[in-house]
Amino acid sequence: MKQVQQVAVKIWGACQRGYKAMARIDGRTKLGMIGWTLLAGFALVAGAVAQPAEPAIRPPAAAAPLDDGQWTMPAKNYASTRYSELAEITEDNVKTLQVAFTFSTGVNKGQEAAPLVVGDTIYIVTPFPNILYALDLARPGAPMKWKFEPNPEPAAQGVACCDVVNRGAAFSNGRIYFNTLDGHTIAVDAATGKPVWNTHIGNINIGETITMAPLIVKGKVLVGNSGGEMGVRGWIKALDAGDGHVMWTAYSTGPDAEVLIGPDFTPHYDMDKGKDLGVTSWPPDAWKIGGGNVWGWISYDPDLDLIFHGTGNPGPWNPDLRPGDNKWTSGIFARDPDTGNAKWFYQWTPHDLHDYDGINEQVLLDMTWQGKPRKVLVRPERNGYVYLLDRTTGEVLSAVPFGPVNSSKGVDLKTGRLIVNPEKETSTGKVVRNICPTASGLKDWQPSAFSPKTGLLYIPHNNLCMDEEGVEVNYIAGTPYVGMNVRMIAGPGGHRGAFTAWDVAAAKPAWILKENFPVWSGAVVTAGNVVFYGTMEGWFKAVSATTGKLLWQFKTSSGIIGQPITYRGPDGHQYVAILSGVGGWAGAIVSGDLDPRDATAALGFANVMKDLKDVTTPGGTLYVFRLP
Amino acid sequence: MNRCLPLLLFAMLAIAGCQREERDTRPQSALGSGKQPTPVTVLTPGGERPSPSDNKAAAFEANAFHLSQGKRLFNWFNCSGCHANGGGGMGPALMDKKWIYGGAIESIHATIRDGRPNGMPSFRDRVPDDQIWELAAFVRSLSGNVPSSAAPGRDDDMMVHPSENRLPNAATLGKSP
Amino acid sequence: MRRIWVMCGAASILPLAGCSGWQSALDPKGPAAGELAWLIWFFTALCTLVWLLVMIALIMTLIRRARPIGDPLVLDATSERHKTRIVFAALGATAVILIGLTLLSFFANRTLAVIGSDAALTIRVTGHQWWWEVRYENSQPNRILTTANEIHIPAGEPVRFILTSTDVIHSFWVPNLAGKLDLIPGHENVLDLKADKPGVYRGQCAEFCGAQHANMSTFVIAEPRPIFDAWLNDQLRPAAPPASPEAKAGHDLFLKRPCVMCHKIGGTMAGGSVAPDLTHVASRQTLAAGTLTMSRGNLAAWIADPQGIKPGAYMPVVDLNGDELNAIVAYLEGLR
Amino acid sequence: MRSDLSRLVFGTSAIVVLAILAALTWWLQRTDRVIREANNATGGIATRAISIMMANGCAGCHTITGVPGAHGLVGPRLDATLATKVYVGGVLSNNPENLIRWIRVAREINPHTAMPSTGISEQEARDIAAYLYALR
Repeated sequence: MKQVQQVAVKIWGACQRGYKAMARIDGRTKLGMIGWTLLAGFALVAGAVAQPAEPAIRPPAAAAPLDDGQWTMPAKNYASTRYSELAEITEDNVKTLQVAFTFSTGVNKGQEAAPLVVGDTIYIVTPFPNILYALDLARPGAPMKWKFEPNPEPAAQGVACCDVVNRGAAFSNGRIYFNTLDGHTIAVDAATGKPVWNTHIGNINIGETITMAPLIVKGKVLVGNSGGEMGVRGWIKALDAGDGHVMWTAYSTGPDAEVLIGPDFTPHYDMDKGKDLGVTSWPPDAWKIGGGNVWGWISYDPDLDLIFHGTGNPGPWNPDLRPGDNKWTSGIFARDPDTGNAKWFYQWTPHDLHDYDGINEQVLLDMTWQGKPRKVLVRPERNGYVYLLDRTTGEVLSAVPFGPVNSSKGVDLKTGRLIVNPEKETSTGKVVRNICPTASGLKDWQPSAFSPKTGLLYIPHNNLCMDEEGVEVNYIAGTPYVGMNVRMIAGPGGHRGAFTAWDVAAAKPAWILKENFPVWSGAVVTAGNVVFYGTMEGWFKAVSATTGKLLWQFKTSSGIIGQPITYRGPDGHQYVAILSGVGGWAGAIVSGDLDPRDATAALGFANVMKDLKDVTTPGGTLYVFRLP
Repeated sequence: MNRCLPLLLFAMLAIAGCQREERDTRPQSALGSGKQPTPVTVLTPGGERPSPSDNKAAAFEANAFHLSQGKRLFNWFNCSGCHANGGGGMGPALMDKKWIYGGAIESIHATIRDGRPNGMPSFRDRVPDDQIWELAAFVRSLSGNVPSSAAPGRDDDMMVHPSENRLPNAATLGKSP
Repeated sequence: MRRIWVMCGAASILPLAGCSGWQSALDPKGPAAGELAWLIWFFTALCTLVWLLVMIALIMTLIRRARPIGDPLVLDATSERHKTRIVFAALGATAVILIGLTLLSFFANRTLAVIGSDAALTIRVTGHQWWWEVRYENSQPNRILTTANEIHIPAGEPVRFILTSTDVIHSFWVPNLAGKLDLIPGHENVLDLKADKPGVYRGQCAEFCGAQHANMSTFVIAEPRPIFDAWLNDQLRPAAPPASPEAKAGHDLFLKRPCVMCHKIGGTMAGGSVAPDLTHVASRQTLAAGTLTMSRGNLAAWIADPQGIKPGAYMPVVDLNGDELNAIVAYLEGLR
Repeated sequence: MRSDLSRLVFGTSAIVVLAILAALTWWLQRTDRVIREANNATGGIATRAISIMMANGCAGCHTITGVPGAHGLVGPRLDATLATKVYVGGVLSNNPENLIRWIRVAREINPHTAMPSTGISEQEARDIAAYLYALR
C-alpha cells in the first residue's frame, strides 16, 4: 500500500507542475491530465485511510501484545513503547479530564516511579523508604488495601547519587517485585502484601544502591545496581522469580568470564572484538572501580530471545584516571536471558568524557529501513543522538542528534565510533566551557513513548549545556568518585527542557515543545492520539500526538518527574495516573534543600535550577484522572 | 631623642613581625582531648546548662592554617563529592544557616567522627582526630562565620563561588539563571 | 708570595670538585645536559675572555701617561676618526658576540627539542606537595604503570617527560640529564632527555613550592633496556599478598586506618591517589621523596612521625600503638 | 710602661693558649679513652656508626647527639645520659650485650614495643652500641 501511495505522490506532484503549463496544452491532453490527477488523488486518500490498519513501524507483536487495559511494568510492555491502545480519552474530549482521586505517599522525595495497575489494584512504590502501597480501585476513592514497609537501611541515603528515587515495581504471576535503595530485591504477594522473598544483592558500604525498576523475563527478575558516581563496578543479575536466588551475574567491566562474554558473542564492530577488553581497555585495577552500572531500562524481544540493557558511565568522571575505551561502559548489551551470555555489544560513548551513561530506554520496533525490513531498536541516547540499531546484530543504522550537540561531531557508521570533538575534551585542571549536552545528557533516564499510529517517538528531554573542570580525585570506597566540577547552564534558546516528537522513519523531529525546566518526567501515548507528560513546575499536560498542540493541563501539588500511565478501571473507563513530587538529580535542589549559591551543587545541576525553589516545593502525591 | 622615638617604635614593630605563628602539625595532646560530648539538641531537662568549652575547638576554629588544611582535606576525603563546594548534592548544603545536627564545631566534629544515621558516614579511625577538627573548622567556616582574616581563599579554578567569607546573601542572589 | 698565589688557585679549584657527582649540571650524562654543559662552559669562557680584555684595556688606559689636553673645542680629525673606529669596532665585536651566543643557544634549543622526537617511552610526571607522581604511558591501557618518586628509564634511549602539577608550580630538574622545566597546574610541559649510560641521577624540585620544597627530590635510575623491561613488568604486578601473620595484620590495619584514605595498593581496596602509590613501595630505594633511605627502621620512623621528619608534609601523625606500627611496617616491607 | 703592657698581654695570651691546649689534650685523650672503652665493651667500632644509624632509621625516631638530622621525637633521646641509664627499653638492665640485642631485635624482647626489630647485622649493632656508649 505504501508503494502505491509513493507512486501516487509522484504523479500528483507531476500534475501540479503540469497545471502551470496548462494554458499552452490542447484539450485532449488536458482531459487526460485531469483524469490522472483524479486517479492520483484517489490513491492518496486511499493510502491515508489504509495507513492505520497497516502501520509501517510497529513493535514486534510478541514483545507488545494486545492491550488488556492493565499496566504491569513501567515500560508497559517488553518493547518499551509506553503506548496504550485505550482510546476513550481522545484529542477532543481530553480537555474535560478531571481528578478521580489522589493519594499522598507521605514521602517528600523525588517520585520517579510508574504506578502499576493489575486487575482492580493500583500499586505504587515510593522513594526511600521504599514503601509499597496497594490501593483498591474497585471502591470509591481507592482506599488502601495494604502497605508494605521494607524498612531499608537509612544510611543508604548517604550513598545514593542524585536523590533517593525508585523507578518503579514490576508485576508478574501474582507478585510485585521491587528494589530498595539499600540493595534488596523483594517479592511481595500482590494480593496480601506479604513478602515472599527478600534477597540482599547490593552493598552500601562500597556505595552500591539500587534505584531501577526490575524486569521479569521468563521467570527471572532482572536487576542492576547504581553507583557510577561512587566507583562501584556495574552488574546486572537475574534472580529466580520463585525463590529469589541469584541465577547469573554479568558485570560491566572485568574479564570476559565475569562479563559473561563467551563464544556466542558477536559484536558488529571491530572496536568491540578482542579478549578481555573489560580489563585491557582500562589502566590496571581501574576496572574494579570503573562504574558501568545498570540502573536504567531493560527491554526484551521474545522472538530473538534477547534482553537489551544499557551500561552506565565509567568512573570517575575525570577521564585522566582511565585512559582507554573503558569497556563495557556507556554501551548496550544484548544478552540471553537464560544464561546472561552476551550476544552483542555496542558502545555509545567509548572513553566517556562527560558522564554520558548509556542506560536509557530502548524501544523495540519492526520497520523498513532503506527498503529492507529490519528488526530495530530506537534509542534516544544521553550523548544527544537518536540511534537506530539493528537489534539482531548491534549494527548502527542511523544516529542523528535530536538537540544541540557539540561534544561530538557525529557517529562514524563504518566503525561505529562516536566522533569526539577535541575542543570539548576534559582533563585535570582544565576548564572547558559550554559543553552540550550536559552530564545529565540531552536526555537522561526519563523514558520516551512510541505510538505506532503516528510513527513518532515522544522524547522528554533537557536542553542544557555545561562548564566542566577536571579536579584531583581520590578513591575511598563508599565515597563519591567523580573528580569533576560541573556547572550547568541553559542550552541554546534559553529554555531548559523540551518535548520532542521524533519521526522514526525520517529520522528528524516532527515537532518540538519548549519547556522552561528540563522535562524530567516520562511520557505515555494512547490510541486516542494524546500524549501525557509532566513538568517540573507541576503541570501535568496532555498534547496532541500529531501536532503537539496543548490540549489540557492540570497543576499538581509539586513538580512532576514521574512516569504517567493509563489504564482501564474496574468501571470500564480509561484513567490516567501520575505521581507528583519533585526531586531526582534535576530537582535535588528542592528535595535536598541545596544552596543555589554554589554553582557546583548537585554535580552542577543546582546552578541551572536556581529558580526551581521559588516555583515548587517537595511533595509526593498520586493523581488519577478520568473523563467526567 | 624625639626623632629617635618613632624610629625605635618602628624597629620594635619590625621585630614584632619576626613573631611566627607556630603550626602544630603534630597532635597536641596537652590541648585536651576534644572528646567532650556535645548534645545535638539545645533542650535539656533541668534548666540551662553551661555551654561546652574546649581548648581544642578554640585552637582550630579561627586558625587560618587549620582552616586551609581543612579545605584541602574536604576535597581529598571526597566530602566535596556529596556536599559539593558547600551547596550540597547527595548530602545536605553546608553553606546555609541550617544545621541538622548542630552548628557548633564540637557537633560538626562529632558528625564527621561518628557519622549520622541518615547517610553521613563515620570517619572514626579513618581520619586522625586533628584532621577531623580541621575539617569541622572548615565546614563551619563555609557559612561565613569566621573572621575574614582566617577564612580560606576563593577557589580560583572555575570560580564556583567567592571565598567563604565573601558570599552574597542567598536572598540577594539572582533568581533566574 | 708565590706560595699564596698557588694556594689561592688551588682553593678556587676546590669548589669545582663539587661539580661532578649525581646531581650536577657540569657533569653531563646525556645529550640534553651535555648540550647545556657545553653552553655553560662556552659562555663562561667567552665572557671571561671578554672581561679579561676589557680589564686589560682599562688597566692600560690607566697606566698610560696622560697626554696633554689640547683645546677641547678643537677637534683633531685624525684622532676623532681613530676613536670612532675603536668605538665602532668594540660595538661590532659586542654585537657579533651577542648574536653568536644567541645563535648558539638557539641551536642548542633546537638540539634539545629533537632529542625525544622518536621517544618510545613517555613518562608523565605530576608534581604534588611534596612528592612526584610518575606514570608510564602506554597505548595499551592495562600496561600503564603509576608509581612515585623514583623514575626508571632505559639507558641510551630518548625518553619524553610530560610534566604537570595538581597544586602549585614545581620544577623538574635532574641536572645530570637535562635542564629544569616547570610543572604547572592545568598545563603540560614536555621535556625530552636521554641518559647515555646506566646510573643513578638525583633530581630536585627547583621551584619553591612550600614547606617541604627542599625535601622534594627524585631519583632517575637509568638501566639497560632488558633490566628496565623486567622492572616495568615487575611493577605491573598487583601488590604481593602479606606473607606473615604480622604482615596480614598490617594489611588489615592499612585498610582500616587512615592509610586507606590517601594511598593506593594495587589489588586491594586501597585506591587513594592523593599520596604516593605504595603497591611496590619497598622496591624503591628511598622514602618520602628521597628524604630517607628505604629500610625497616626508616619506614617505621616515617609512619610513626612524618611531621618530625618532614614538618608540614601532608602525611599526618596517626595514633598507632607499637604492635600496629610494626604490623604495618611488616606489610609495607613485603611490598617489593 | 709599654713593654710592661706587652709583657702582660703576651703572658696572659700564653697562659690562655696553654690552657686551651691542655684542655684540648685532655678532651682528646678522654674521647679516645671513652671510645676505646666503648669499643672494647661492645666489640664495635664507634666511628662507623653514624652512617648505619642514618640508613636504618634510628635518626628518624631518636634525637641522637652527633648524628646529622637526628631530631626524632618518637623514641627516647640518645645522649650522654644513656650510659648511666638503668634500663634499656624499659625492660632490660643496661649493659652492652643487652643494648646490642635491643638494637637488633627489640620486638623479641618486648613484643609490644613500637621500636622495630631493625634487621641489621650483629656487627652493625655493636658499632651503634659503641657509638652510643661513647657519647658520655
